[in-house]
Order: sequence, then C-alpha cells, then structure tokens
Amino acid sequence: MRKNPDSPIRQPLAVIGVTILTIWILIAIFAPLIAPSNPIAQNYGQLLPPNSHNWFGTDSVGRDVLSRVIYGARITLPLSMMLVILAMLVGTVIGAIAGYFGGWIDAALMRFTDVVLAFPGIILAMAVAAALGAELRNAVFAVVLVAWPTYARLVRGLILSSKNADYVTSSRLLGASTTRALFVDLRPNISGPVFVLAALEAGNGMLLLSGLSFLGLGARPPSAEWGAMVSAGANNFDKWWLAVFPGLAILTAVLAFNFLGDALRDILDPRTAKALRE
Amino acid sequence: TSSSAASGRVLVIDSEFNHKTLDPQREFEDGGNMMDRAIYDTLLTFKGNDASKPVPSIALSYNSNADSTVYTFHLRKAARFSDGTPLTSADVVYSYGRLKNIQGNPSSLMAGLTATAPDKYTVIITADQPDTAVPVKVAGPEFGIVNSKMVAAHGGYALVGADTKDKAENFLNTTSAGSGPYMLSKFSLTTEVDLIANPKYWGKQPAYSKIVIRNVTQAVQALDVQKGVANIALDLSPKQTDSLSGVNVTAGVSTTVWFLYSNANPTISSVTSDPNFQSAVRYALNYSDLTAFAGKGSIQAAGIIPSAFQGSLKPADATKQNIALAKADLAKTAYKGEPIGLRYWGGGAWEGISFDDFATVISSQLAAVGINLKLEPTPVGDALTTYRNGTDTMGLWFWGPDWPDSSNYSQNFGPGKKVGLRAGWAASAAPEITKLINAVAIESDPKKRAAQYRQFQLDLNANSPFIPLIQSPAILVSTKSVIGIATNPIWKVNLTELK
Amino acid sequence: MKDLLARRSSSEKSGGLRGNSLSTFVIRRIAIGILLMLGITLISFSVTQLVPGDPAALNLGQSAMSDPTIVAAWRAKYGLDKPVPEQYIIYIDHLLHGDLGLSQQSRRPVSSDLAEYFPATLELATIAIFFSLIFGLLFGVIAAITRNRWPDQIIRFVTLTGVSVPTFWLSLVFFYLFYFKLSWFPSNGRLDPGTDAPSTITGMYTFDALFHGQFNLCWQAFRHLMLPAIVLAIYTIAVLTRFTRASILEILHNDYVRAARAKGLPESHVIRRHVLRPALLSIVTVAGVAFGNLLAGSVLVENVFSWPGIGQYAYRSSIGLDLPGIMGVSIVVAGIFIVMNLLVDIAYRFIDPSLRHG
Amino acid sequence: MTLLEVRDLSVQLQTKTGFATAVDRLSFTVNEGEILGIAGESGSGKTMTALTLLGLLPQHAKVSGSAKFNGQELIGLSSKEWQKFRGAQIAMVFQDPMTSLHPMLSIKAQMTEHMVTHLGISQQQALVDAEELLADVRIPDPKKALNSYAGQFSGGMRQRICIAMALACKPKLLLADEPSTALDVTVQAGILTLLNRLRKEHQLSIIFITHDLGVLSSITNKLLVLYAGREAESGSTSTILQLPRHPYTQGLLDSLPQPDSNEKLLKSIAGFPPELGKQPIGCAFAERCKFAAATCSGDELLPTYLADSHKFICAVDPFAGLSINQVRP
Amino acid sequence: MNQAQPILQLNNVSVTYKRADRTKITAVSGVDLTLNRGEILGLVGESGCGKSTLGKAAVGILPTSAGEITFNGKAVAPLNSSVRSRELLKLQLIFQDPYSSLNPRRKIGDQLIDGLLNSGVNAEEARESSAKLLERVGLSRTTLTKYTHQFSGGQRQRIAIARALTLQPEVIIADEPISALDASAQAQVANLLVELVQELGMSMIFISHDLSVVRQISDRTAVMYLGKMVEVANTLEIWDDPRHPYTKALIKAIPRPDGKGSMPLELPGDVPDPRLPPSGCRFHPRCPVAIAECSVMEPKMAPAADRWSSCLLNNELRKVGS
Ligand SMILES: Nc1ncnc2c1ncn2[C@@H]1O[C@H](COP(=O)(O)OP(=O)(O)OP(=O)(O)O)[C@@H](O)[C@H]1O
Ligand SMILES: Nc1ncnc2c1ncn2[C@@H]1O[C@H](COP(=O)(O)OP(=O)(O)OP(=O)(O)O)[C@@H](O)[C@H]1O
Ligand SMILES: [Mg+2]
Ligand SMILES: [Mg+2]
Repeated sequence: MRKNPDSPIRQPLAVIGVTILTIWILIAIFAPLIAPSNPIAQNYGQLLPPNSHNWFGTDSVGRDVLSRVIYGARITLPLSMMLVILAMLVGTVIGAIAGYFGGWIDAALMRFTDVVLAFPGIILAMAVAAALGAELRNAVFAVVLVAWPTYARLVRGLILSSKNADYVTSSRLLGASTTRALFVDLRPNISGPVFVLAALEAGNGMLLLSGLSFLGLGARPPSAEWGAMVSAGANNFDKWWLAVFPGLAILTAVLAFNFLGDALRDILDPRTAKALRE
Repeated sequence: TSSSAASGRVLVIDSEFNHKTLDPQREFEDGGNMMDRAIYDTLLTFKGNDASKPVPSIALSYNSNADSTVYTFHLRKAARFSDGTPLTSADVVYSYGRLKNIQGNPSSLMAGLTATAPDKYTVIITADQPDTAVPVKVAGPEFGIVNSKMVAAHGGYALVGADTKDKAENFLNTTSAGSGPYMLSKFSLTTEVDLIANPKYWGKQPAYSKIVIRNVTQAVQALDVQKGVANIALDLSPKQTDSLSGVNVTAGVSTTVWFLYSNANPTISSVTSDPNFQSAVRYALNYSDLTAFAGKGSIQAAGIIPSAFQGSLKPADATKQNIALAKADLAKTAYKGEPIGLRYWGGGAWEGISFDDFATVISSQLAAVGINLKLEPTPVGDALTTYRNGTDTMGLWFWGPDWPDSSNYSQNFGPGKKVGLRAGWAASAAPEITKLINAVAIESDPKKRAAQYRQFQLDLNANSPFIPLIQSPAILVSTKSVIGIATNPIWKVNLTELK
Repeated sequence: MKDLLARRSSSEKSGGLRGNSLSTFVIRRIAIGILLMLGITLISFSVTQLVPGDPAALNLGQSAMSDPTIVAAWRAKYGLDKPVPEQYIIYIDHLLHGDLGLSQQSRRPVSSDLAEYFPATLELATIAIFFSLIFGLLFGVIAAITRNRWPDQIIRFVTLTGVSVPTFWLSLVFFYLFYFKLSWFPSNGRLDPGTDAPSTITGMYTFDALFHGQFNLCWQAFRHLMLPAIVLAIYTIAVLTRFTRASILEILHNDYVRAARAKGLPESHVIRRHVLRPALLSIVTVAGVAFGNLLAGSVLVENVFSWPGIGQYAYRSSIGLDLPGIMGVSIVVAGIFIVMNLLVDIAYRFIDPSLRHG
Repeated sequence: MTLLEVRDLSVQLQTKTGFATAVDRLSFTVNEGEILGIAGESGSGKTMTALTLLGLLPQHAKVSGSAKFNGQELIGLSSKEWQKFRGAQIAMVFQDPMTSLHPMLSIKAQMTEHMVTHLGISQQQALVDAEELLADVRIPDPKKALNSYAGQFSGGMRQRICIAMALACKPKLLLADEPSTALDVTVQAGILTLLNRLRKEHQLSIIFITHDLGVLSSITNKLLVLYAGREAESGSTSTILQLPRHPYTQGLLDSLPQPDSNEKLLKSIAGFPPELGKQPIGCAFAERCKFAAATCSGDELLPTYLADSHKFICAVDPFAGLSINQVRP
Repeated sequence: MNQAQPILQLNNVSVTYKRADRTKITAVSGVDLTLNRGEILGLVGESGCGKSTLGKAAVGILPTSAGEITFNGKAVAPLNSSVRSRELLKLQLIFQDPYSSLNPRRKIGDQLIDGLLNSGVNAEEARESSAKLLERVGLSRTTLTKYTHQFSGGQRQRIAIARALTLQPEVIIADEPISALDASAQAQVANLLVELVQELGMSMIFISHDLSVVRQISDRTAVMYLGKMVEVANTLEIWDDPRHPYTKALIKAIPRPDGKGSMPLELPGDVPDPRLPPSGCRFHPRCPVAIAECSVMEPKMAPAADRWSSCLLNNELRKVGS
C-alpha cells in the first residue's frame, strides 16, 4: 500500500529561506543605492566601533563595514550561483554519461569520481587554489573541482535505478530509442533531485569559497568578499565588528540556501529524497 | 626534554614564527635571530635598540687597517661553550668557514671575506675589497660561534663543499653548541621553542631561567598579553595596541623601509619606465597619510637608507606631496589612464602592516591624480618570483637590512644591482650613481662616507624607479613585569638583556 | 549530509557486500583502495604541476636565489630538474619505500613532519568524533521521536544553522568569547606554555599522559583540546543528528516496528532493540566517513587555533608551494579515508547479521 | 461467551485537508472460539479497525465509541495499559510477512522478547516454549530456525513464524490482517488450515480481515462487510454468502470468478469506491449501485435485522423475499 | 478452437539470470508454448516459477539463453540500444505493478502519446487518439493532464493498459495485471482486458497465479512449475480433468466462496531454490503421488498434442515415452 499521509510539507522553512535569499539578492542588485558610503572610501582614521554613523563600524583603513558587507553580496552571491551551476553541469554530464553507457565507461568515470571524492575536499581545493594563484576565479575553479562528484554520483544513481524501471521498459517497447526513453522519462526524475542538491550544495560551496578567501587563497582585499573580511577581523580580535558582521552575512546566506534545500527535499517523494541523502 | 623550570622565572613570548632553522649559519629570519642571539655569542654585538655601533662580546677589542681590508679581533679567554669547552679562535674560523661554504641564505655575508687564526685568541678577517661593514656584519647572529668539535662530530663541515657535506643542521636544531646565556631545550618550526639558562655561561646569569617562545597569530598575541598568558607580544601593529590595557608598549621605529618601484625597463612598460611617470607617482603620494595608516612609531622614509644608519637623510630632505607637480609630470607622459599592475604579497603582513591594506591606500591616493592601479595581490612565492625576475610593472615591497650598515643599500639599490634589476634599472642607466656607489665602497673615512650615502639617496629620490615610503614601526608589547625591553632591528628583542 | 555519504565510494554500498565470502570481499576492497590511492597520487601530482610560481624562489633566500649554482643544486636535491613523468615515477618509487620526499619548507622528510603533526590532528578529530557521536545520536533520537513537534523543530533549526555556520568564523567567535572574555578555556596550543609534552607513544598528548599516569597533564591537554574540538564537531554533530533522525524515521516506517509494538513491548524497548540497532548500522558508516572528513576539515579550525596539526601543515605547504608537503598530506589523509571506508564496510558485514547469514 | 464487544466505533484520520472518517460507527461482537471475517475493498477501513483494537492507530487519529474486551473498555487506555493487552490478550498478524519480521534480529530474539515481558518467565523457559510453538506451526527443525534470521525463510514460513509469535503469550483474540493475501494459493491453503486448527486447539477467537470472500467462506463463522468505512451487511458467513441482501455484498460475490459459469466476462461492480473523507451522506454505495433510488441519499439509513443476527443497511433492499436461486442464479 | 493459427511461438526457450555474486539461475528452462491468433492463453504457477521471466523474454526484454521466439513468423529480437522494429511494436507487455509501470513525474498524456510520436503521428492526433483510448478504458479525457498519484491502483492499471494499446498491438502479454488489485477492481480490469482483446481482435497471454480468474477468461491454460511447463490444455479440460498432480493441487487450493465452509487443500513444502532444481521431475519432492522413478527420470512433453502434461504417471506420456 502506498500511502504517505503523514508528511506534511514543512513550508515555513522554505518561506524563510526564500525571503532571506530575496533580501540578499535585492541588496546585491541595489547595493549602490543602499550602501551608506563608498565601500572603498578610506579615512585612515581609527578602527571605529559601531556608531550612529557607521552602523557596523569601520575597518583598518577606515572603510565603512556595513557598506562593504552590502557590496560583498555582489561578489559572493553571483559567484556561488556560478559555482553551483558549473559543478551541476559538469557533474550531471559525467554522471549521465556513466549511467547511460555503463560498462567500462561507467567504471572508469566512477573510479575517477571516487578518487576525487576520496581526496580530502578542502585540501584539494586549497592546493589547487594555491597552485593557480590566489584569485577569486581560481578559488571558484577549485571549489567546482571538488564539488562536481556529488552531482555525478546522484545523477548516475538516478539513471541506473530508473534505467530498468518498468516505465522506461514500457517506453522502449513502444518504440522509443534508449536515448529518447532515458531523456524523456528520466529528465523529469533527475531534474528535481539535482536542483534540490544544487540548493543544498550552494550553501556548502559558499562556505568552501569563503573559507578559501579566509585562508587568503580566494578573494583578496580590497575586494569586499565576506570570507576575506572575516580574515581581516581575525587579525583584530578586539575589533569584534570586523569579523562578526561579514560572518553573519555568510551565515544567513548559507542558511537561506540550506533552509530552501531542506524544505525542497522534504517535498520530493521519499525515494528520491533517499537517493539525495546518499 | 628539559630540566624543570620551577627554580626560576619563566618568560613567555608570543611570536609569529618565521625561523626555518636554528643553525646559526643557516638561519636568516629575524625570529631565528632572536633565538640564536641568546644561544650563540658573536665576536661583537649590539646593545639595546642600537644596531649601528658594535660593542665587544667574545672579542674584547678589534682594529682594522687603513683601507678596511684587514680586521684583527682579540678574543676573551674566559669564554666557554655550554659543554664547558673553552671557546677559541679555531671555533670562530670554523664557524665563519661554515657560514661561507654551506652556501645557505646568509652565506653572501661572508662573500669576499676570509677568517684566519694566527693564535688561539686572535682572529683575522681579510676582505678581498675594502669592506667597512665587517664589524657590524660579525655582530649578526649568522656569525654566531659554534663549538667546532661538537658540530664536526655531528656531521658539521666547514670547508669548501660544505653545501653538500655539512649535515649538522638537525643536530643544531636539537642541541645548542653555543656559548651564549641560553641553551635550546625544545625546538619546533611551528609550535614552541624553549630556551633554558646555560648553567656554565661564562658571563652573568640571565634573569629568566626559562624562555618559552610560542608561535601565535597576531590577533591572539593581543589577547594573550592582556591576559598575562604571554609576557611579550612581538608582532602587534600600532592599531592593535591602541586599545590594549594593562600592558607596556615599547614603540620604536624599525629599520624596515617600504618602497614602491615603477619598472624602469621600457620593454616591461613604456609608461612606468618614463621618469616623468615615476616622478608623478612620487609627488602624488600623501606621505603623512601613509604614516598615519601605518600607525604610531612609523615615520616617512626620507631615503632608502633607514634613519638609524650612517648617512641617512634628514626628515627635511624627504619628498613632499605636490599634487600640481604630479599632475604636470603625468601630463608629460603618454599615460592615458589605463590600469597599471601593482604586484605585492597578497595576504602578507610585516611588522603589523598588511600589504593588502597598504596597497589599497596607495592605489586610492594615486587615483586622485589620475593614476589607475590594478592591484595584483599574489601569494608570496609567485610574487617573489616575478619580483625577482624584474617583470612586474610596479611593486610594493620592503627591505630589511642583511647587515646593519648603509653599504647594504648602496650595494643593492643601485642601477644594475640586485634590487635595481628587479625594478628594471639597467647597469648603464645612471653612470653617476654607479660611480658614487663604487666610491663609497672603498671610502674609509666615516664622515665622507656619510656624505656620499646622502648624495646617493638624493640621487635616487630625484631620478630612479624607487620611491621610499615609510619605515614601519617596531612595537613590543609586554606585561608590566618585564623590564629592560628594547626593540632591535636585527633580533627584535635581545632576550639576554631582559630583567 | 549528502556530501558525507557521497564520499563513500559506490563499490562500498551494501549492495556490493552481499554474496562474496569475507576474504574475497576484503581482498577486492583492498585492491580498489590501492587503485584509489594511485589515483590520489596522480591527482595530487598533477595539481602540483599547475604551479606557475617557482618553489625554489620561495624556499631559497634572496641572495641564494641570485646564485644559479645554489638554485640548480636545490632543484636537483628535490628532483625538480627531471622531466615531469620521470618525477612522478620516481615519486611513486619512493612512496613504495615509505619515502614521501623532503619538505621544501621544513627541509625534513615529509614523513617525519607528518609523524609530528598528524597525532595532533588525530587527537582533535578523535575527540570531535566522540562529541559528534554522543550529541548527534542524542539529538537525532530526540528529533525522530518528537517528530514535527517543537523539540524536533528546534533541533532542525539548530542543526541547519550548524551546517550553515562558517567554521572559521565560529572559531574566532568561540575563541574570543570562551578564552578571552570568559576564561573558560586556555589559550592556543596543545599545552600550557613551557609544559613538556608526555613522552611519545601515540603523539596524542591526552592518551600519552594518561598512559604515563600524568593525570594533570592529561587534563591540561584535554582542556586545550576542548574548544577546537567543539568547533570542529559542530558541523558533524549537525550532520549526524540529521542523519540519525532520517534513518530512525525511515525505520519507524517499517512494518516490523509496528509488529514489535503489537507484541506489547514497552516503547523504550522497541526503540532500543528494533529501531536504534538497525539505525546504528547506517550511522556507523556515516561516522566512519565523518571521521575522515574531520581530519581534512580541521584545516580552518587549526588555522584559527594555531593547532599544530596536518591542517596547518597542508595550509603552509599550499601557501609555500611545497609540493612534497601537499602530496604527503593528501596521500595520508586520503589513505586514512580509504582505510576508514574499508573498516566501516567490514564492520558493517560483522554487525549486520542478515549480511552474515544471507 | 462474548469476548469482544464493539459499539459505534469511529476512527478519524488526519489528512491534508483535515480529519476524515475512515471507520464510521461500527458495531460487532466476537465470541470465544469464533472467527469473524471482515471483508471490503481496499481503503474500506479494515486495517484501521484492527489497529484500533490494539491502540496502534497513527498518532493524530481520533477514536470514539466503545470496544469492550472481556468487559474491559479498551478505548481511551493509556499507552502503559495498552502494553498489557497487546501481545498478551490480543495479538496481531500482519499482511506482509516479508516486512513484518525484523531483518537484523534473530528469530529467537523476536520470539522470546514479549514472552519474557508478558509471562514473566525466564529466557531459557521462553526458548523452550518458542521451540514448541514453532513445531506447532509446522516449522521444520525449530531449533535451527530459532537461530536464523528472517531473510532465510520463504514467505509462507515467515507467516507461520509470525503466527507462532502472535500466539506465544496465549492471547484470547487474534487479529489477522490479510495474513494470506501476499501468498500463493497453495501456501494460503496451508495458513488457513493452520489457523483453523489453532482456533480449535487453543479456544482462540480470530478476526480475519481480507478482501477475498473465498477465503472468508472457508474459515469464518461470522462476516462483516464494510464499504467506505461503514457496515454494509453482517451475519453468519453461510447466510450472507448464500443469500446476501446488500447489493454491495452481492456485487462482490458476483465479481469473483464463478466456478461453473461459461461466461467469458466476470461481473464487476462499476465505478470506484469514494476517496477517504469524500463519502456521501446516506448510502456510500449508492453511486455505484444499479438499484439506487432517491431514498438512498437519506441522511440516516436504518439497518434491517433478520433472523440469525443477519443485518444489512440498504434503503432499497432489492433482494427482499427472493430465494437463493433467484439471487444467485 | 477451429484451425489454430499460431501468432507467437516459443520453442525450447531458456532464460538465465546472472546474480551479482556471479551464480546463475535458469529461471525458464526449455519451454515450448504457442499462442494462437485471437486466443487468450492463461499462464499460471506459484510465485518465482518464472512466469514474468517468460513473459519478458517473449517480448524481447530479456535475452534468451537457448531456444527461439517467433512473432508472426519472425524472430523476436532482444531489446538492445537500437529502436524496436516496426513489426515488434505489435507485441506489447503490461506490467504487474501499476505503480512502477507509469512515470510518476510525467503527465499521463505525455506518456500515452509517446508511442504514437515515435511512430510518426503528429502530436495533435496522438492526443486525440489517446483521449479516445482513455475513454475506452473507462477514464475521462481530463486524465491526460494529470499525474499518476491522483489515481487508485485499478485506475492506474487501466492507464497502463491504454498505454500498451496506443500502437494497436496484435499480441498483449499481461503479467499479473490484476494481482495487485482487490476483488472488485480485479474483475473490472480482467473484464476490460477480455473485452479489448475481443473487440480489437488481439491475442493475449494472461499471466496470473489465480487459477480461478484464468479459468474464467482464458481459452487455454498453461501451468508452470519451477521454470518448466507442466501442463498445457484447453481451460475447461484442465479445470474438469487436471492431469498433472501439480495442477490438481493448484485447483484444490482455491478457496470457494460458497458459504459452505469447505477448506482449501494445502500443498506442503516450498518451491525449491531455482539454482538447484530437483533431479528428474522437478515437482517430485512435493508430489503426493510420486514414485521412485520420478526422482531420476525427467518427464518429457509431447509438444504436438493439443493437450499435454509432463507427468510420468500419465498414461499417454508413458506410451509416448516407451
Ligand atoms: N496513517 C494514515 N493517515 C491517514 N489516512 C490513512 C492512514 N492509513 C490509512 N489511511 C486511509 O484510511 C482509509 C482506510 O484505510 P485501511 O488501511 O483501514 O483500509 P483497508 O481496508 O485495510 O485497505 P487495504 O485493503 O488496502 O489494506 C484509507 O482511505 C487510507 O487511505
Ligand atoms: N533480475 C533477476 N536477477 C536474478 N534472478 C532473478 C531476477 N528476476 C527474477 N529472478 C529469479 O528468477 C526466478 C523466476 O522469477 P520470475 O519473476 O519470473 O517469477 P514469477 O513466476 O513471475 O514470480 P511472481 O509470481 O512472484 O511474479 C525467481 O527465482 C527469481 O528469484
Ligand atoms: Mg489493510
Ligand atoms: Mg512475476
């Protein structure tokens, strides 16, 4: 008996997630209008604690931290999106090829995926980012490099599990080529989980990216990237406002993605949700 | 493992480690200098924050010939190594030979010098060319005197070929083979170095029986010293110190000179090699804002030679901001506002000054006269590579002296010299300056030398790729219990002087 | 949490476990592990070839760099003067002899560097996984039992926050609060300044001190461990909580749980025997992977806490373009990860009777 | 003697759109040693009725009415009190033997855990008893079976183990929810034979739930036909199967393959049962009933009582007064 | 049955599965079966005896390891990566599970028109004819724009049937199409299939483990045991006069809803592991009338006869065998 009566869709989280994300996106778009001052204007004064003029205080070269956090959204959000899309594309293509062709192609691709997965992610990303040179572009590349296997695994799994599904066989019996059957029948089954995974991964990607920036392997000052801003704060513990506000910015943005992804996963039917968890 | 430290006072120092070894003939960073200074004695040394007047240490006296090519040192007879062996001229010759032949980072200090020992307590240093810097050089911890028998017994080698045959580094990282007031009791490149008082020290016992030097980030240093967990914090910047409470702040000016260069090689950039452009940059900068940015203790670098050394320029000689002049000079160039790359050590900081922040400040100042910089923060390895290859259009760097003498600058910042080449400044570029450099090298009269150094710097300020910016502040933060603390550009702080 | 599980390679899924005898299974898994290790060396080697900068420039001083014979000698010492494929083959050859090369930064064998730093990370990760398991299981069980009621909602919110918080930032915040402001925990480092480490057995100070009966020292080491371990554990606690909740709920849906209830067993008995036991099985597998992740994930935490572990070592190696160092860390961490997976799979076979008898 | 007396039992379940009535004012009794069959299409509330009698309804379900077991009211018991009944007095066998045994616990553990709890006997004693029970349900080599796991048995064997497990604490009432539906006919016959024998030997009362009237015919004394959560007809098995009065019972019987018919087609009931929560007022079957009249949608339909406690609820009663041959030619 | 014209023929067909642990199972071994034009053939047997395997092999989903299958005289090519040939599109399968045979994430309409689009019909026409088919199976045309989760098991099975019918097949193999349904839905779906077969002039193999349904709707009945065919005959003959002891046991196990309280008869023992089939007659370990010979001699079928059973005790077979 297939009944799924008690899985009320917990929408509130999704709503919160979407709301926070929307706010951040609006902030990013309208940063020049919202920010109280130029994020790179300096006054060489002291590091000022939050005050009525600089709500989030100022940094070591006298820039307004609030304005920098606001402008930071223009760096972090688009990059996280880009990173997720790239990882999703690469992973999906590789997973699809592996799942579709099977045999030695599958074996080879999956071994390769396994190797990347067995590689400690942050260490690989760190090594790649350092080797290519500390630049945001390279950090994004490094994160994509460690992020794609998750998608490849998911997509391959989904294809394999539905490749022999009765409804695919039915399509084949009705004269569909393997490719068409897989494309028409599996695309809708794959896109849902992949997008949910993307929502969940966006948060992880953002964390990894800002982590690299924190270590000085990603964005570099004067860029107002949040991770880099936290690292500036890390040099001045007493000036807590330097690290706290950009850190909260990262936290809320990642949280929004995770809320969204988590709620979406619940909406998916249990079987694909399980595939996602694995 | 060490004996218990319970018998005496313990001093805890927070430092951002940069030593790579404690083998005195290999060590080249100031963090290691501080430790080696406490473990190894040198013929001469410096007192307090003065790094220009050598005073007696193992050598009670010395003299030189008229053209500064032969120096004779007379050693004290009471000096003993920590194992009790007497220190003799043979140990000095061995150590210096080792320094020269290992061909490690500091071996260039021995270039052109030869040490000999006519008797047990006399050492003669002969220079191929006149070298007035020998007394200050031998005060450097690289010239630390090691127990030659002990080191030789543990793989040490001091003759030609030592670069492959010397195997004593690891030994020297675990055991002290020196005659200084402290001995090494724990070694690490990353966590903690412990020194304990040398019970057989030939001089007066130091005030602390144990010194713990821990690798701690700047930010944490500020917390530790306030909580009294550490007695001294070595790496705080002026901005980090202004909100500290309950601590002593010893501020001085360091001998580190920060400078900007604008590549003089036309094949690298037709813009930056234009003297008018270089001049525009020079006058566009607001030097008082730069020192304000660097914080208390920092001063404008009037010339490339830091204020502590012979022949340094007076503040009055320093370049002053002149926007009109800068704009006029810029107008004479073909520059159209295209972005000019400025390379620096991304994420790097030195003496509390962050490269990133510094570059940000400079770029916004230059932007005011219409010079548009493209900041190129680069990991230190890559940045050093392109810097040393002379391929960067502009660069922001600092120079700390290899030995505390003005000759270190004239020998590096001239046309065709090491740093000159990095800035694309060919040997043929400025014949008068080259002539001046050659003259000062053999001048033995200190007064005349000083005048020549000043002229050298004025020439650089008038026409060279180099733009001296600031001397960074030297700050030591300590708990109230620490007495006798002084900043020193060679070894940050002389541990043996602390009370 | 999917990325945790994703790191379990496909061949390790339980499907592949059935049928074969234990020895063929173990042999096959070891063979795959070796293959993976080879892949790891290849990838890390390729990464180090990306480097545009000059490692020699970084590791030699300014004046030494200007002397071409010194530079050439340095390159020869690290084998950098040979063609790339040959460098790789030489590396593998050395690796097979247990030689990970010389670190260009510390100028010591990478293996002795790792031997020094690895125990610190291992100790940190061990305590962290310990915290994670205790709290992850506890919260997970509570959340599952109170499904969709307020305790579950709170736990859900907290764990989502836990997986969203940037570790490096949390480290800063915790350190400032709990060390500086509240003085609950000691400052950086593994021991108080000037304290001598217990003589080495495992290199993990708490265990070594305990072994030597130095209880004060053990306590001191533990206090130093606590704060970084807590920060490090937070992500894993969150992940394990969510995973535990999900697996328990999945099991609660099974008919056999209803059947157990229908037998009139006390609810606590049903949860313990019929639900937790199978749930533990899957949690064990995740915990194994999580442990591997903790080892690697310590990079950011170690950086803030100046913890002298392999995370710091990896970071310094990356920054300093120390190729042997990077490769050494990667190979060791990946190797542990692969071994962990192998152990988990074997453990799985032992724990699950239906696999043993099936 | 009456063992179980159910009066006006209703169950409401939470759905996305609110509470919906899954079981609607059911009343029935089960005497000692009697087998009551509950029949009905999928979704008619059979399982919910059984679960109510064990207090195992989904969390948010609302129950009203009364169910007296040996004179003791079951509805409203606390979970502690339920535990005393479950397994000990009332036991249940579930539909799918493949999923109702725990895959990771040995048969031994699953057989004995509730014996120890309910009977207060030692583990050793429980093991001895368990072996006997397995032999009783005809499991070959019971000793070996005790040390095995569910995965090592076929579906029929598992169902026998489930039955042995249900009987371990000598309950008075056994709820069998489609215990043979998932099995082959040959195996099903074995299970039916077994239950029939156990009923006689243990003086067991059974509520046997299935949609297969054939199965009910062979094993039950009494029958309760449900439609959309409501009673359609009840009475003794032979009466109902031979002379059903409710058009739904009639339809169900007709839709079974007829052993002697030469007709190619089966006689099916047109249409589909109403969804949960969408049962119409009046007769829920009216929209599929070929005899439906205006009176069928009256709000309170009264049951008709016949001899032999035969009862049905139909406003039209199209088969009134007909003989068996006329109803089922 | 006057002059039977075979449309689907299976000659000596075996199908082997490879398990993950590399052991082999011969799920169907040496089966001969003929489906005649316009006929409904019932295929019955206990769970795991190979009914589905046979059905899937017959339409080409599973490759055979021996024997041959012909449809309309042409060999049925196993399904590989290329598109199925046009003739084979007339041979369709309906799956047992109405939940897995439709894609939960695609609109029903899109799934229905697939087959038509593949064979070149334009989308408009395809939609129209799909709507008609839906109406024929008793569902409204609004079904086209819905998803499967909005339907009950019986309704889904109707949709699956409609889907299989889009290309006007000549032969339908229905793999337990009604087992997952309850009594009244079973009758509805079985009726629907019979009506459609008659209306559209199709032939059908109706796989079921419920002998009583098969008895009512099929013309001939084939009984399988552990991968082998044990008896094939006209349905009424089999019902009235089963010759194989296994067929007899199957019939006796059917409960009768006559209200007389008669117990069905049990067939003791389980179906053996197909990896290690018993020697001789595969049924002998469970056979109530087995004799010593049964465990060594494998009974042979007489494929030519229109009524055959493979039992050593069967007189006719003995005659053929001796
Ligand atoms: N946990 C639940 N929450 C809400 N509704 C439920 C739940 N379980 C079952 N239902 C619904 O309650 C109604 C009665 O279900 P029940 O399981 O009693 O039917 P049944 O007669 O046993 O059917 P079947 O023959 O399919 O087992 C159905 O409509 C079903 O969808
Ligand atoms: N994909 C497969 N791989 C391995 N063995 C299989 C596979 N599918 C079926 N089998 C085995 O082949 C045998 C026949 O299976 P099949 O599904 O044909 O039986 P069936 O008669 O259709 O049974 P049911 O009535 O349960 O549907 C069984 O023993 C089964 O375990
Ligand atoms: Mg039910
Ligand atoms: Mg089947």
